[in-house]
Amino acid sequence: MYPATSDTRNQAAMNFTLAVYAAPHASQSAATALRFAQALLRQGHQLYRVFFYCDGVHNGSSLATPPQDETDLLPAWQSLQAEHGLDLVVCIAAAQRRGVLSEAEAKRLERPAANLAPGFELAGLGQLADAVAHSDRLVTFGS
Amino acid sequence: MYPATSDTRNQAAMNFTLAVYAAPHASQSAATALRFAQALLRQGHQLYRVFFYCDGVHNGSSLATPPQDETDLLPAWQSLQAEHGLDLVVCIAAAQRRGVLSEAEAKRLERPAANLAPGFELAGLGQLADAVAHSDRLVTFGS
Amino acid sequence: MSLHIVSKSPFSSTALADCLTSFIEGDALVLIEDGVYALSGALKSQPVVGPVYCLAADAQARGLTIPAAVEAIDDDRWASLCTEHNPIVSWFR
Amino acid sequence: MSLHIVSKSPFSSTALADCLTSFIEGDALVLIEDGVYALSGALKSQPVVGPVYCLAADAQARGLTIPAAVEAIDDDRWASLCTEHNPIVSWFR
Amino acid sequence: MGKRSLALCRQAPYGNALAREGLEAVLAASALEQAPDLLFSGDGVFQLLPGQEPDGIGQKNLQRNLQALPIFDIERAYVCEHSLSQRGLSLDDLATGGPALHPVSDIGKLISSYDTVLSF
Amino acid sequence: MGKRSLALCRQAPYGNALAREGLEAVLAASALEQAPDLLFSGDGVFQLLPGQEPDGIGQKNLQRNLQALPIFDIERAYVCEHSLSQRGLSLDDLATGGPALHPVSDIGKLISSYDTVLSF
Repeated sequence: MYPATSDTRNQAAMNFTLAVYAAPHASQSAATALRFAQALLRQGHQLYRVFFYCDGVHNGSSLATPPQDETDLLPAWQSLQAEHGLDLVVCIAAAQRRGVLSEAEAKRLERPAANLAPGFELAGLGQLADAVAHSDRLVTFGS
Repeated sequence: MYPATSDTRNQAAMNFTLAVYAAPHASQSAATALRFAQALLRQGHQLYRVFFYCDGVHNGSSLATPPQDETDLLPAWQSLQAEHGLDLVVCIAAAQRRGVLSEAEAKRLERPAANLAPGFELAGLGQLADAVAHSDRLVTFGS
Repeated sequence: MSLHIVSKSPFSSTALADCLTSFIEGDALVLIEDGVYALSGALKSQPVVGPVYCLAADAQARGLTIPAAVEAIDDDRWASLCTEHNPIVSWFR
Repeated sequence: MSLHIVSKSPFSSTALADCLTSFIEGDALVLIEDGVYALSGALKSQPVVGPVYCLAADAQARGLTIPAAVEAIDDDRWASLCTEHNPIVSWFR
Repeated sequence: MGKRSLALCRQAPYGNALAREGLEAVLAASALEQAPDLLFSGDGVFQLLPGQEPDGIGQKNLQRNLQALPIFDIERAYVCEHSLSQRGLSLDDLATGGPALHPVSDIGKLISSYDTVLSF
Repeated sequence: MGKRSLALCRQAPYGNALAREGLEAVLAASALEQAPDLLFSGDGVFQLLPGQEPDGIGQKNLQRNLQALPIFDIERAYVCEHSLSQRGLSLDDLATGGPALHPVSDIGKLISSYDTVLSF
C-alpha cells in the first residue's frame, strides 16, 4: 500500500496492466494511456506492465520527433519507466511488421537500422497473457 | 496516349495523383492503393505523384518486415517506382512526427538512425497542392 | 459527376450513410474493403442509389455474394470509372 | 460489475450503441476522448443508463458543457473507478 | 490463476489488422494454457462467415486462425444474437470448422462474469 | 490552373490527427495560392464549436488554424445543415473568428461542382 493522496487512503493498491493499441500523434489514445498510467502511479497503484500492441508499437520508436510545441510522449514514458521501473513491452511480432526494431532484430532481419527507444523492450504476445494472469485490472487503450 | 489493353483503346490517358493516409498492415487501404496504382499504369495512365500523408508515411519505412507469408508492400512500391519513375513523396511534417526520417533529417533532428526507404523522398505539404493542380484526378486512400 | 468510394462497414461506421446523403443523380458508388458489407444489408436487393459497383476481390475475400443489382468490378474497371467521373470522393471513416 | 469506456463519437461510430446493448444494472459508463460528444446528443439531458462519468479534460478540450446528470471526473477519479469495477471494457471502434 | 478472461472480437476481418491481431493474441494466450473465451459481436460476427477467399487482396485467410482454436482447447465461442440479426444473419449462415458457436442474447451479463476483457 | 478544389472535413478535432492534418494541408495549399474551399460535414462540424480548450489533453488548439484561414484568403467555408441538425446544433452554436460559415442543404450538388475533393 502506497497511499499518495488523501483520496486513496481507503483503497487497496492494485496491480494494473495497460494494453496500448494506438500510435502517438495518429490518435489521442496513446496520450490518454500515458496520463492514465501517471494517475495510477500517483495513487499508489502498481503497473505490472504496459503492453504496446497493434499500432501502439510506434510508441517505442526512437525516431518520432514532434514539433517543439506538441507533446512528446516518448520522454514521458521513459521517465516514468526510469522512476518506477516500469515494464514497457512492445509486441515483437506487431513491431516487426510495422518497422520498430531493436539492434538485435535489425541484425537478424538484415535491416539497415534499429529504432527501438531505450526503456522499451521487445517481447512476445505471451507477455500479454502473462500480464492478464498477474494483474488485478487490464485497461485497453484502443486505436 | 499509351493504350495497354484493348479495354483502354478508346480512353484518353489521364494524369492521376494518389493520396495515401494509411500505414501498411494496420489497414487494408495501403494495399488497395498499391493495386490501384498498378491498375492505372497497366491501363496506360500516368501517375503524377503518390503522396503519403498521415499514417501513410509508414509506407516509406525501410524497417517494416512482414512475415514471409504476408505481402510486403515496400518492394512492390519500389519496383513500380523504378520501372515508371514514380514520384513517391512522403510528407516531411507527418513523417517527422511519426518517426520516418531520411539520413539528412536524422542528422538535423539529432536522432539515432534513419529509416526512409530508397525510392521515396521527403517533401513538404505543398507537393500535395501542386499535385492537385497538375493532375486530372485525385484519389484518396484513407485510414 | 462524382464517384463516391466507401471503404467502411455500414454497420459500424456512418461513412456509407454520409455518402448517400451526398449522392445525387448521375453520381456512382464504388464499394471497397469493408464497404462491401453493405451487400449484406442496405444494398442487398434494391440499392437506394445507382449505379453501384463493388470490388469483386473484396467481396470474395469476405465470403459475400454480389447481388444482381450491383456490378462486380476488378481494379482495371475501377480505374476506368475514375476516368469517367469527377470529382472522386472517398468516405473512409 | 463492468466499467465501460467509450472513446468514439456516437454520431460516426457504433461504439456507444454497442456498449449500451451490453450495459446491465450495476455497470458504469465513462466517456473519454471523442466519446464525450455523446453529451451533445443521446446523453444530453436524461442518460438512458447510469451512472455516466465524463473526463472533464476531454469535454473542455472540445468546448462541451457537462450536464448535471453526468459526473465530471479527472484522471485520478477515473483510476479509482477502475479499482471499484471489474471487468473494464473498452469500446473504441 | 483461476481468473477468467474474455476476448471481445468486434472487428470485421481484412479491412484493418485488429481482427487478425486479436486472434493472434488469443492463440498466444492459449499456447500458454491461458485461453480466453471468445465473444464475437458487432462486425466481429463477419469473421465467422464461410467461404472467405482473401488471396485476391493479398491477405491470409483468417479462418485458418479460427480453425486452429480447438487445437488449443478453445472448444466454444459466443456469438451476439443481436449483432447477427442486425446484419440479417443467423447462426446457420456462419462457418463451421472452428469452435462450436453459442448464441448469446444478454452479452452484458456474459461480460460481467469475467475478470478480464480484452477488446479487439 | 482554374481548377476548383474542395477540402471535405468530416472528423471531430483531437480524437485523431485527421482534423489537424487536414487543416494543415489546407493552409499549405493556401500559402501556395491554391486555397481549396472548405466543407465541414459529419463530425467535422465539431471543429467549429466555440470554447475549445485542449491544454488539459496536451494538444494545440485547432481553432487557431481555423482563424488563420482568412489570412490566406479563405474567406468562407460551407457547413452541412443536415450534419448540424443531426447533432442538435445550429449555425448560431458555432464559433466565429475564422472564415464566414455558409450553411448548405444539398452538399451533393456542391461537391459535384468541384474538380478535386480532398477528404479529411
